[in-house]
Amino acid sequence: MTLILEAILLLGLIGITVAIIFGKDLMTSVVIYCAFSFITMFLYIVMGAPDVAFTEAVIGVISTVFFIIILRSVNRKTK
Amino acid sequence: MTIIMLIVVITVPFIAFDVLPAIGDPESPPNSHVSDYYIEHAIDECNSPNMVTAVIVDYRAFDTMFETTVMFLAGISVVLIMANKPRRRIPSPGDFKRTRNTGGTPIYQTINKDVMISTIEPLILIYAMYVLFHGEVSLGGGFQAGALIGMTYLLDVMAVKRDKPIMNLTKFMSAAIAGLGPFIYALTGIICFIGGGLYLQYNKLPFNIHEAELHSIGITAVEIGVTIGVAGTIITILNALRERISFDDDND
Amino acid sequence: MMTTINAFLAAKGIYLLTLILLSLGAAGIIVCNNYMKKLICMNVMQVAVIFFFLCFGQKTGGTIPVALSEVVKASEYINPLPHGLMLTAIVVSLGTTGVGLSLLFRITEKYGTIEEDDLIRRENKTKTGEKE
Amino acid sequence: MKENIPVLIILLPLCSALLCLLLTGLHKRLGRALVVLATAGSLVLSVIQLRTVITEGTIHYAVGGYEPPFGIELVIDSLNALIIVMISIIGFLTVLFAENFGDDRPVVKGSANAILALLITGLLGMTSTGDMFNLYVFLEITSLSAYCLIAMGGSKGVVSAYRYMLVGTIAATFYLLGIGILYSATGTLNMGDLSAILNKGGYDDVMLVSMSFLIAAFGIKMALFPFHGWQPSAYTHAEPGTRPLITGVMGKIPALAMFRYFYCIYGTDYIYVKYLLILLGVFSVFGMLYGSLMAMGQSDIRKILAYSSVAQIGYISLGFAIGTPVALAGSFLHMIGHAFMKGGLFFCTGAIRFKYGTVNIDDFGRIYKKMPLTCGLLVVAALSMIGIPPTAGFFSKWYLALGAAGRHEWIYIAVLVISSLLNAVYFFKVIEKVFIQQDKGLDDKWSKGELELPLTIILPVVVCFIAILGIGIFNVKLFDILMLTLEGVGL
Repeated sequence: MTLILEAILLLGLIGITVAIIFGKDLMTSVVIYCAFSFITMFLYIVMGAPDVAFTEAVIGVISTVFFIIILRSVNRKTK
Repeated sequence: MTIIMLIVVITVPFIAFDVLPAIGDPESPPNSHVSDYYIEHAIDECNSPNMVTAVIVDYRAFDTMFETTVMFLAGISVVLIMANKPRRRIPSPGDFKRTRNTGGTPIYQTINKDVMISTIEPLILIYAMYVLFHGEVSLGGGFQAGALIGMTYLLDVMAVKRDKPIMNLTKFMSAAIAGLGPFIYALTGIICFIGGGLYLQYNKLPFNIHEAELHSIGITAVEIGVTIGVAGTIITILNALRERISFDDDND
Repeated sequence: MMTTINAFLAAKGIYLLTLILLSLGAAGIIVCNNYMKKLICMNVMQVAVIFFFLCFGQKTGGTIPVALSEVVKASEYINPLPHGLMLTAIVVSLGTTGVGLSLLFRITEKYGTIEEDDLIRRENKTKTGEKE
Repeated sequence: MKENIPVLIILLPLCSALLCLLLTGLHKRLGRALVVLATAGSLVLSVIQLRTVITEGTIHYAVGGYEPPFGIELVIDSLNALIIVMISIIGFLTVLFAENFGDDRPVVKGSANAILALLITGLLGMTSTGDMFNLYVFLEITSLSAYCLIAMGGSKGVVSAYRYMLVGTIAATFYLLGIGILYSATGTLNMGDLSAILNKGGYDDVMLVSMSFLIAAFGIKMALFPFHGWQPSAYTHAEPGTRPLITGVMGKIPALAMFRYFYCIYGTDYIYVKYLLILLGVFSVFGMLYGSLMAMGQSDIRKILAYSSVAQIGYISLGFAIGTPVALAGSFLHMIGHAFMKGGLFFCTGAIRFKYGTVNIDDFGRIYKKMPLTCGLLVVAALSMIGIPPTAGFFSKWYLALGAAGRHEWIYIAVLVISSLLNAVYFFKVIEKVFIQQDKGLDDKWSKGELELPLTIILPVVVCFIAILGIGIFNVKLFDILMLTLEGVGL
């Protein structure tokens, strides 16, 4: 059962990556990146690695905040 | 397009080579060769039911020491890269507005921002202490506790409007403290020399206590070092980034 | 029907998805024109490798690697070694992201843009006036 | 206490880096003094370690007291010990040299010294570790400190550091994939245990797939020919004070790691070894020719040296491609010699830049009058890059050619000769510009005292001068030390 759940979550991750690559606005890319790290944490819990999931959750939040701090000084619209 | 071509190039040999073991079976090499020793001996050798912490801090402690050094290194390099004196050739709109020291926190008062977050922060810190000291019994450990402390500082600086941040660390002081963390870790290793053992051999620590207790002393000291290192680094990176980014509220 | 899907996923499926995620991350680094998107795709690639490493520790029916009193057999617990290694890899990816973002800020401050083509054009322009 | 030497060599620069910021807060020069002391201490210890390794053979140091397959182990054989001595010498000289460059605000000075000490720690750790994942952690330490040191070299350095970071992270990811596949097939992370299992046979597919990932990862890290895109701009714009260490040594240690995987773990009796050797040979041949050709067209001395580094890495990987013990000894002799040559040349360029502030070779006219020592080193290093007998460069190329003749690889010998001639072209151009071109009347910015340069620049220049000639003269002794480990290895 867990394997199918993992496969679904992985498909979600692949979808998010495609959205990031072809997205136009940087702010949505960063927000989607936060969702990406949340789903990765959920994936680690399904796989039975709670330590890694705990670390991924906290570090995902911190790196997203760093991205947003930098995003304030960068032009949001991309070509 | 390049992406489709890249995926095809990588997946074709992948199907050809049958190299990787099936995911779930317990008899596959990684699950049988070395890990059984870790699982069986984690409790009586390292006195820590949480086998992952035992692997990180006792069997492969040398890895984690350099892991904390990588965190310290990231903190210093952000300080260094941000430490240039900018000759602004391309004036950014931020220059003309006076940058307030609020770090972009919204001026308006709201119940959840000011009241709630100020009450939640001590709880998060207590939880971080719990995660730190119960590293080997339940889940958690140095990294998670340090990241939690860093996140509390981040939450406070970004959300609550205060004239001075709670910990009031300049960029230099927090980088120095971030350096102290891994040094505590290295020091526990060096103390093992005095006890006559090899580097980071906890049962040779010079205190005359029962050997299992020595392991937990070693693990706790090392976890404290890791926590201080990780928390100091996150605070350093945050200070360095916030200092140079010109925040202004009415930015679209 | 379920068991055949399970068998396929266990042998090749999960690895195939991880590989696609990895190649997407690598392709994103090459294809994306914006430097910040390259950084996000770099993180995606690192997460894909961490997941790839964690796949080896799986045991069907194993509990999480915290020792319970009544469970004794080694095949009951999930393999703790990949988890220990991957904690290190996650913290390394945070360090690299922090350094990358500060570099990104310096680039925006000096050249005003983080688009690849504008940057190369402005870089060549400053090359003529190079002092250093 | 004596048996803890392998760890102490890594620990001293590490602890000095960690405390450097704290002490710089107390007093401006204290942090730097600690780093200088620590690197000097690790230099002395590494010489002691070399002596013990030669007398007693390989040292196995199990960190934490756990036996190898379960804990991490440091393996020091005569090859490792020699390279650790080389890293310590150049590291110590660079720490002295970096004093005169960079601004002197306490935050910047303290962190710059800390990062330099951490780069030395990373390099020392990478050579001495015997564990696969531990090598990844040291690889990360070396790369992160290299990104920062390159980014400190001005705004153009920031862009090249960013590009190097992206490529470097791809290399680290490929390395993780490589050891992931090896771990999935054998279940162990220790190199000795791994080679024991792999040599039992039946792992040919696994070895081919993981070896291709590892060649890509180390190829990027050591700037082998097809993966060297990031290297010229990164070496050119690196921070002038630490450039000798980055260009001289940082490109070589992944080559040693590749050797360890290629020959110590895999051995040479699985079916795909021929194809991998041919692949490596093709990379190094093209690298040697491309590097020398590109270096001829440059006018900025740093770019000349950066492109010549691509060629010299080609020599080292050529030794691996040939495979006989003599060729391997030649490539490691070249690795050590080249570290002093390239480090020496960048000490010269740093000294010239410190005194005259220029890097363009067109206005190097007649500077030998005011800077005799630096130009002396420039000439000796250039001759040794070309391969003129008394210097180190000639003997390493000689052993490489000897090994190639042993395996009847005439193409390699031809390429060796052509590439040396191409080297001669652009190095004689540099020497000609320094000695024959008429004076450009440069105003020297530093003229205190009767010495041409401050002591902290003179010492590295003189030590490199002596080292290049010393390696050239005592190469038979070094060859025997190398042959202690390389005897059984290789085809």
